[in-house]
Formats: sequence, C-alpha cells, structure tokens
Amino acid sequence: MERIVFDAAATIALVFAALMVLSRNPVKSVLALVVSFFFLAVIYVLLFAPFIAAIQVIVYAGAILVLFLFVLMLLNIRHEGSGKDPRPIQRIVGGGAILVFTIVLVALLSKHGTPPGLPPASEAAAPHIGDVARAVYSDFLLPFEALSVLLLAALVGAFVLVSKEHRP
Amino acid sequence: MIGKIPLADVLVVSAALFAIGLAGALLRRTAIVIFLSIELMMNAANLALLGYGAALGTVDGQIAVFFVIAIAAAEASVGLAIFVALFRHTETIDVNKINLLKW
Amino acid sequence: MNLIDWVILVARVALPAMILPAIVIPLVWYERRVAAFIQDRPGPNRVGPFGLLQSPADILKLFMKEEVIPSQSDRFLFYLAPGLAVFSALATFAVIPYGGTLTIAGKDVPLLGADISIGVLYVFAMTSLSVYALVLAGWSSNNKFSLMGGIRSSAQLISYELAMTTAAGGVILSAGSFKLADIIAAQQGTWLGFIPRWNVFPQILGFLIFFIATFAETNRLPFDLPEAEAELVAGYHTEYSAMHFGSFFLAEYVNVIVSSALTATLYLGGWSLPGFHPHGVLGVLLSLLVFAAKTGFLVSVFVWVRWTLPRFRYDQLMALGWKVFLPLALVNLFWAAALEMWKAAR
Amino acid sequence: MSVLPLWLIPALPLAGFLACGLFGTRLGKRFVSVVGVGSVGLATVAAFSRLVPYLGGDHAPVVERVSSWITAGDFRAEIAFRLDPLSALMLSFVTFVGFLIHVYSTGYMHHDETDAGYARFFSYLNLFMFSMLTLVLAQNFLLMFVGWEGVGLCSYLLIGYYYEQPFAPAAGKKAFVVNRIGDWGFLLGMFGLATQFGTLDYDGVFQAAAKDPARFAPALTLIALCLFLGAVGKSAQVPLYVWLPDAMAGPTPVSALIHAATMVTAGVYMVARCNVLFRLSPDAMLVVAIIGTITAVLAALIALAQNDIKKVLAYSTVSQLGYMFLACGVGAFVAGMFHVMTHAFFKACLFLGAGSVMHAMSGELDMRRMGGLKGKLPTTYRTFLVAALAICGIPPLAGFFSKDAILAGAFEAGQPVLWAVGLFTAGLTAFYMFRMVARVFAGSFRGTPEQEHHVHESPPSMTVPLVVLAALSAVGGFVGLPAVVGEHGNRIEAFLSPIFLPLAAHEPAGHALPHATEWLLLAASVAVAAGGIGLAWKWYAKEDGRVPDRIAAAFPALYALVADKFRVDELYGALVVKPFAWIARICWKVIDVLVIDGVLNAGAFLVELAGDLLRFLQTGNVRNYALTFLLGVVALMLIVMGGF
Repeated sequence: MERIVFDAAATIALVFAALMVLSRNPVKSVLALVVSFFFLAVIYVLLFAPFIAAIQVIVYAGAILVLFLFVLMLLNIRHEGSGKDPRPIQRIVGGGAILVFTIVLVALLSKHGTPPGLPPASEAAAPHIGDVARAVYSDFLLPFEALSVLLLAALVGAFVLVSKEHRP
Repeated sequence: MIGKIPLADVLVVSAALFAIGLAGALLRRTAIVIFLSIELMMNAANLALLGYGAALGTVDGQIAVFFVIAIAAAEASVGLAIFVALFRHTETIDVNKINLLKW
Repeated sequence: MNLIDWVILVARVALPAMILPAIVIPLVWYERRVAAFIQDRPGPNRVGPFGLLQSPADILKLFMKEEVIPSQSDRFLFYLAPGLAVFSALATFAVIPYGGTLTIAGKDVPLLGADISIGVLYVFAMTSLSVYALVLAGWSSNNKFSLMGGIRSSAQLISYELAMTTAAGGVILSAGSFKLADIIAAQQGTWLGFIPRWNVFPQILGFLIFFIATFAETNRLPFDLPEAEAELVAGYHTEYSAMHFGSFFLAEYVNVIVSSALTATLYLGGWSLPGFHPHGVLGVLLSLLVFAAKTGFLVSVFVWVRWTLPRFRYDQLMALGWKVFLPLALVNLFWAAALEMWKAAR
Repeated sequence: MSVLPLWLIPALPLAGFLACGLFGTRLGKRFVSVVGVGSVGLATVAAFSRLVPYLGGDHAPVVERVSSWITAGDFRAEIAFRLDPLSALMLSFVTFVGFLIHVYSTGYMHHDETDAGYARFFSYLNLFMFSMLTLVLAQNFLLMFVGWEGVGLCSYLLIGYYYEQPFAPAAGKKAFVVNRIGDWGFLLGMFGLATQFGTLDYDGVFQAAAKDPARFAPALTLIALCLFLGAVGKSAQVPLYVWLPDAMAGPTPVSALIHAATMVTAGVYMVARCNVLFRLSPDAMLVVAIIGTITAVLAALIALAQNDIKKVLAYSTVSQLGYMFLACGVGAFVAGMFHVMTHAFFKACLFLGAGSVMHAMSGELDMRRMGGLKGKLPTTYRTFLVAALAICGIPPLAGFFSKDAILAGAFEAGQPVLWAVGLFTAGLTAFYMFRMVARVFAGSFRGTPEQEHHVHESPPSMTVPLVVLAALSAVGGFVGLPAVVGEHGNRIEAFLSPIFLPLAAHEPAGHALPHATEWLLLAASVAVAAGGIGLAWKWYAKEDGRVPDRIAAAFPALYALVADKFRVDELYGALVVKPFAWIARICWKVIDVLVIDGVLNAGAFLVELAGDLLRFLQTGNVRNYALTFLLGVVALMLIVMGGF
C-alpha cells in the first residue's frame, strides 16, 4: 500500500515538475508546481513527517506559490516570448552539463547514498511533532529566533522594494 | 528502508526533481519560472533531508526542512518584490533582456 | 478490515460529503428569508410552504441553463476552478468531529471523517488550497474583472490566513494537540461550576479574530472583495454560468458551514456540553444536535453580518488584516501561553 | 602600632597629579597651590612618620606588598615597596627637598603663568614626585623601572614646559632621546638579571649573587655595565651628559628638583642599590670610577667658561655627579650616597638662589649683566654664599665632609690618580663657584637701568626654602664626620652599612688610613678649595675679570673650545645624528617611497589590470552565471566521483 502510494505520488510529482519546466505559460507552471508540491507532501507523510507535509501545503502551496501567482497576475505575464533563444550555446552547454550532473548525481546517490547497515525505520520510532517542537525551542532556538528576524527583514525589504512612495 | 520504501528510491526521486529544477533554472528565460525551478530544487533537497531524517530516525531532517521552508518564504517575498520593481522599470522579466549589470 | 469496517469508513467519509451540500439548499432559503426580515420585506414565499421549495427550483434552473464559455479562456483551468472550490470546501470538513463516539457492532466509531494527528494543520492546508479555485477562475476567464477578483482573493486569503492561523495557535496551545478531538476533549467541564471550559471565554480575542478571519476566508461580506458586484461585476465568477456558477455558489455556502463548524469546534466545545456524556445512539444523536445548534448559531451570525455591514475598501481590508488582526493574534497567542504557564505553575 | 602604609607616600602625589591635571585649570591657582603643595606635604609627613620610628629601630628592611603585578610562568613581579636604610635616606631628602621646592614654586611661578600653565606645572611636578618615590621605594627592578621611566617622562615634560619657545621642546626631546640610550641599557641589564636570577626582586637577586658569586660571575660584568649605562644616561655622565645642560631650559625649580637634587641622583642610587653586583665585578667598578672622574673634571672645566648662571650650575651638577660615581667606583658607596644627600641640599639651594636672582632680574641669565646684587638681595646672597662654600668643601659645611669622604675613599682604594684628579676638580669647583658668586653678587651692577630699577628680594615663599636649604647645607655634613674627628661620628656609615652585604668571596678589607694621612688629605682638599676661592675672588671680585680675559685672549682657540663645551654636541651631531638622519632619509626616500610604495602601487596596478580583463566575465546575464556555477559543481562532483 505505502509502496504504491509512494510510487504514484513520486510519479505525479515528477511529471508535474517536468510540466512546470516545459509549460510555456508561467501561470500553468505555477499550477503544475502546486500539484507537484502537493504530492511531495504526500511523500512527506510517508516519510513520517506529517507536520512538514502540512507546512509544505500551507506555506509552499498555500502561500508562496499563491504569491507567485499574485505577482504573475499583477504583472499580467502570459507567455514566454516565442522568439528563438538568443543564446544557443548556453542552451547546448547547459543541457549537456545538466545531463552529466543528473547521471552523476543519480549514480552517486543510488550507489553510495544509503549508509550501509541502517536498521529499517518504523513510524513508531520516528520523531513526533512534539519532538520537532522541542528541538526547535531548545537545540535550535537561536537559529529559530534568527529566522524570525530574517522573516521580518524580508517583510520590510519586500515592502521597501515595491512601495512607490519614498523612492530615493 | 523507511517503512516499506527504500531510502535509495527517495533519493533518486529527489535527484530527479533536482535535475528537473536545474533544467528549468538554466534553460527557461522567464525570471519567475527560473525562481519556481529554484523552489523545486529546494524541495528536492527537502525530500532528501526528510528521507535521511526518517531513515536515521532523528528529528534533524524535519528541523532542517522547517528552516528551509521558512527561508524559502522570505526568499520568495523578497525575490518577487524585486521582480515587481524590475518589471516596473524594464517592462519585462526575461532574464536575457535584463543585463544592465555587465562590465 | 472486514466488510463492516469498510462500510463504516465509507460512511464516515461519504456521509458528510453528501449531507453538507444537501444542507446548503435550506440554508440559501434561510439566508434569503433572514435578509428579507432584516430589510423588512417578505422574501421568497411563493414556491412551496414558506417558499421552502424556492432553492430546489433555483438549482433546477441552474442545471438547465445554457453554459457560456469565453472564447479566449483557458478551457481546462476554467472547468477545474469550480470543482476545486467544492473539493477544498468539502475536504476541510473531513477532520471535524461532528458527534460523540458511536458503538456499532462492538466497534467504537468516532463521528468524524479522519482522526489524523495534524487535524488543525490539515484544515489550514485545505483552506489555503481553496484560494486556487478563485485565482484560477479569475485568471482563466480572461476577463479583467475576473482577474482583479483573482488577484484580490489571493492577497486577501494569504493575509487573513496568517491572522487566523495565529489565533488558532492559542487553541492548539491550550489543548496541547493538533487533533480536533483532543481540542474538544480539552474543553470539557466547567469553571466555577457554571462557566463551560470553552476556549471562547479565556481567548475571546482569539475567537473574534478567528471568526472574523473566516469571513475573509469565505469571501463573505464585509470581506467579499473578490466578487464585489459594485466594482467588479461579479469578480472571479463573472464569466461563469449555469452549474459551474452553481458550484461556486455551493462552495461558498459549504465554506460558511465548515467555517462555523470549525469555529464551534475550536472555541465553543464542538459537540460537547458541560456535564453531557453521550451514551448509546440517543446520546450520539443528541451530540449531533448540540453540534448542529452551535454551528447553526454561527451560520446565523454569518447571515446577520452579511446583511448588516457594508463592504470594506481593499486597502482597509489589508490594513485591518496586517496591522490589527495579526498583532492582536500575536497578543492572544502570548496570552494563551501565559495562561498555560500559569496553569502549569499551579 | 599601626603605621601609614608605604604605598601611601607615592600615592599622595599621584592623587595630587590627578586632581591638578584634571581639574586644576578650572579651579584656579589657589586650588592648585593647595593641592599640589599639600599632597607633597602630606607625603612628606607620611614619609617622616615612617622614617622617624625607623631611624630609632633596628634598621631591618621593611617590605610591604601591595598586590601581584605580573605572573608569567615562573617569573613574577609584585607591586611592593621597601624601606631600608638606603631608600630611607633617599626618601627623607626627596620628600623634604621636594616639598621645599614645591613651596618655592608657588612663589616662583605665580606671576608668570596662566591658570592652565600653573596647573600643568604642578600636575607634572606631582607626577614627578610620584615617580621618584616609586623609584626610591620599589622592591624590585621592574617597579623601579616604572619610576625610572616616570621621572624621565616628567623631566621631558618639564624641560619642554615653555613650549612656546623653540629651544625648550628641543631640549626636552634631547633629554628624552639621550635618556632612551641609558634606559635601553637598564632594560638590557634587567633582562640579564631576569635570565640569570629568574627574578627581579632585590632580595632575590642580591642574596643569590652574594651567596654564590662564582655561578653568576661570567654575566655579572656585562649586567653591571648595562645597568651602569642606565645610570650614565639618567645621571648625565660622560658620554651621555649632554642633555643636562640643555635641560636648564625648564623652569628653575624644576632644574633644582629634578636636574640637581633628585632625579639625576637616581643613577647613583641605582648603582648603590646594586652594589653587590658591582662589587663582584672589579672591572665594572673601575669603569664606574673612571667615567665618574672624567665627568667630574670635564664638566668642571666647561663650567669655568660659562656665563649663563644656570649653565654653570648644570655643569657643576654634572661634575658633582661624577664625584658620586667616583665614590661608587672606588667602593665608597656610603660616601657616594652621603654626597648625594649633601649635594641635594646645597645644589637645590644654589639653583633656587639662582632662580631668585633670575626672578629679581626679570629672567636675566647672563652673569656678565649682573653684579653687585649683594645688597639688593641679602637673603639670597647669604644663602647662596653658604651653599657655594658648602659645595667648595669649606669646613664645617656639608660639602666638606662628603667630598672629603669621597677623596679619602679614592685614596684608600689605592687610586692616587683618581684622587689627584678629584682634588684638582675640587679646586676647579671652588674657582668656578666663586667666579659666579663674584660675578653675580660682588662688584657693580652691569645690567640695564630697567633691570636695576626692578631688582627686588623674592617673597617669603621663595626665601624660606632658601634659608632652610642653606641651613641644611651648613649642618648636613655632621651626620658623616670622618673617623679622625670622632670614632663614632660617622653615623651615616653605620646607618647604611646593612645595605652593603658581606660577600662570600674574599674582598681585600679596606685598610683604614693612618690618622696622619687622613689629616693630610683633609688639609690638602681644604687648601685646594681655599686656593680656588681666593683666586676666583681676587680675579673677579677685586680685578673685575681682567686676568681671565687676558688668558682667554692669549689662548683664543683653547678658550673657544672650553666655552663651546668642548664641542661635544657638535661631535655627537656629526657622529650620531647626521648618520641617523642620513639613514632615515634613505629609509624614507628609497625604502618607503620607492620600494614599499612601489610594491603597493604595482600591486594595485596589477589588480586593476586583472580587473580590467576579468570584468568581461561579467556578462550581466544571470543564466551565464548559473551555467558557470553548474559547470563548477559538475567538476567538483566528478572529482568526488573519482574518490569513490
């Protein structure tokens, strides 16, 4: 059952990720990514991380990508210019590099990615949401506080960037 | 093995997602799609982190992903604000046409 | 899993999904009658007794009307949007407990769709997905009014979701769990013998913020800017007609019910009452009634507010969300945390 | 009985320094006078409250720790103060003479200066007292060095006190630079002590050296000579004496206090303090004696031809310091310290008297424009005369006993040449002192009418210290009566004897001179002094300087050489200053401008060139950057791949 769900979710996530890249229309790219992220969240549940899965949907799908959509609609960008790419070499070299990168990465991960002798993990032994909370508020308190400052800075920064008044 | 799922499978899915994101980031021309691809790459990394976290039975993977998501939110807000400001000036977000910062 | 389990599972999930849209039919009639009462006019009273059959007649009309699709629209997304709206509205209800625990064939069956450990987060995840329906509808219609509505809804929903989530944080804190069943359990009993231990009393601020934010989340007046008829014709569903329009209509009312149910669960003790321990079928039925009564009360507030308050201006709406509700929600969170520390210290 | 702690004695002037330095300008002269003089007065009281019981006691050294200071590995230095006969002697006259000179300064400086300058003067003076007392009371070489450098700093600051005039800062700088050479020697000596003995504590060093001289013998001569270099710098001996005459650019009380009575004797004090080290090294002792003798006679010769009243006194000081080193060099440390004390009295009196004369003469320094002041400045004249007789060695004044003790010590040590030169110098001293007395006080007035009209006796704040110091110059010698006068008359010898520890190595015991010889020596020195005085009086008071003028005219080159102080400054200028300036110019023009700046400019040029070329990598296209990034990552991954 889990195996089937994982395979299905992974397939859908990959397909829609590819659709995101291939779509000529940025809005459809965003929507494809929403679907991809949603199924990634399903995979996260299978990896015993329901909290992260919920965050994934709420923050990524529900907020970040909506923001993308909002900006796309605000700027009313419909289609990528259909003209020829003015940098063909970039395309060819980039494609080749990506191919090499992917092959190497997959080879590395499938061959050496799994530490040997790892006992099988079970949901019962997996950390619960309370463990995550405790870790965030104890061992990772300083990064957590720093993160809140970062978010505040981003909030202010975004506001300053787009505000039309007080432009220096 | 995480439940019935081998860790290697999770990692391969993560690698594939990352490669797709990389292709989008390098080959697409619309800044927002490039940005989306970067978000996808981040998620690929998140998937790997969660995979390892689950396989090792530690909380660290989830913590890392938690932070990554929050940072992604900050990044998206600032990045999109930059795009909006950029669009107001140049009327485009095609990265091939935005090359003012050269030599 | 034997047959009975399967039947129970299907019933638990499917029954609410069937019943909720069905409740919408009298609800529309109810709203129109209340509106008429507030505006000192009769309202629908011709079709059926007290006009009760007016809503079924309208639905029939919607089914039979011709579907008009804009020629430059994105066909797939145009069709997808209303479905997504209904789906997210109904899916939210899946984790809300609507009654006590029923015992069928020796098995305890809690009356809710799925008792998952991150229930509240699931609710927020689903509501945050509901924004896509509106945004997609607005964008795919290829109509500037629709697009404006879509843009407005995306900004509005994100803004108010923040305040809503933060306000709900206080409830989660006091229950110590994301599970809605646990949250209801934490609200059992009384203070001083007569005040129910409902979250609404210690966290009245959070309750108000949460409930008002649900108005924005469901695009109801005074926050119905995505479909503000005076400015945007009909906003995101300007180009929709026939049953696709009906789907949005249905989703809105389902959302009203679900939001009321959620508010009742989080702040008013859900299906429970102080000193009320449901036993057997009768008890469970009673708990259902309690839940329906609380939800119905909040739905009435929705209706009442709609016909009482004028619409906000867009900048006022955003200012209210970011500058008033979010800070106040944080205050509420600190208050709830202080209460918990006080309790723990005692 | 509880007593005042020793640290309080230097701490009081420090507090005075802070008060005057920080608030003096705002609070005015009255406050500065009270605080500046009062702090030193209190320090004097505190010092004597310790000294009086100590003199009555068993003279055992008292060490009072204040706190630990430096702890580095095995090495430790403490802030600790020491009261033993040697420091007690120094402490007594440093505080007392210092106090008198502070009192004198209130009168001397009162009309000259603004509030700010007055406060500056007294804060420096108090800082000097603090440093000097730290130097004297220190229990280890390191703390002594703090005081040593502190007095050097104050000397520099006070020489350059009249900084509006061009020569005063130059003189200050000269004093500082010349002193650096001596301080460098002192530092080297301390390093040597620290490496040899592992401590800088007096007791630790001296007891170890006295106990086992053979072990430390190889390095001792070098260490002693290094320390002596420090003393040479501070106490203005040949060849580093050149700064002291120039130091007269400072206010006269400063000259009296720092450059006559106290600071310049720090070198003698240090050598006496280190007597164990020096006595273990006969070579070093010989060097000390010879340097002292050369200095004594050379400075006395220069003093013969000077017309500036303060210059004469300065060279006289150098000469007398030479005497003290001669005493130390021949092993007569007691005589040296005795002379330090008596010299402090009569030289301070002479300087203050000179200051009083200057005060009366509106700052005139040239003796050729004075004369006949005997009647107009009676107190000054009388005190000056007493001090001059004292320095000449006329019995029974203080200088007679101390100078005689030195000459007797030299003779006793079997150094008849040094004795003869010392005797000759005594004659010179008598001659130039009475040349000055005659020029200033006798004869007729040679200055301008305005000066003559202005001449007046100084206020009591100036004359009272003069009288006190003159009295001390007169009777100060009775603490050290020579053996021929009374068997137990030499109380200072008995008092200081515990300082000069018995050495393990056999020392040739000083064979006491027969009484007859001693009488003979006394008579010789008195005769020489009287002869010098008489000649000077005859030539200058009676004949108004005609004979010396004739002599000078007969040997113009020789006279010019002496009047130009043997042209030592010019010699140093040519030998040291010029080459240094030349090297500095090379360092500046060639090494700095060409090499260092050139390297920097070349580096900057290369960076700019590289930037000009590399900037074309900045295509401005984000995708190029991303692709470059990816290519780098792929390369890294392939390297990692190779590792597996």
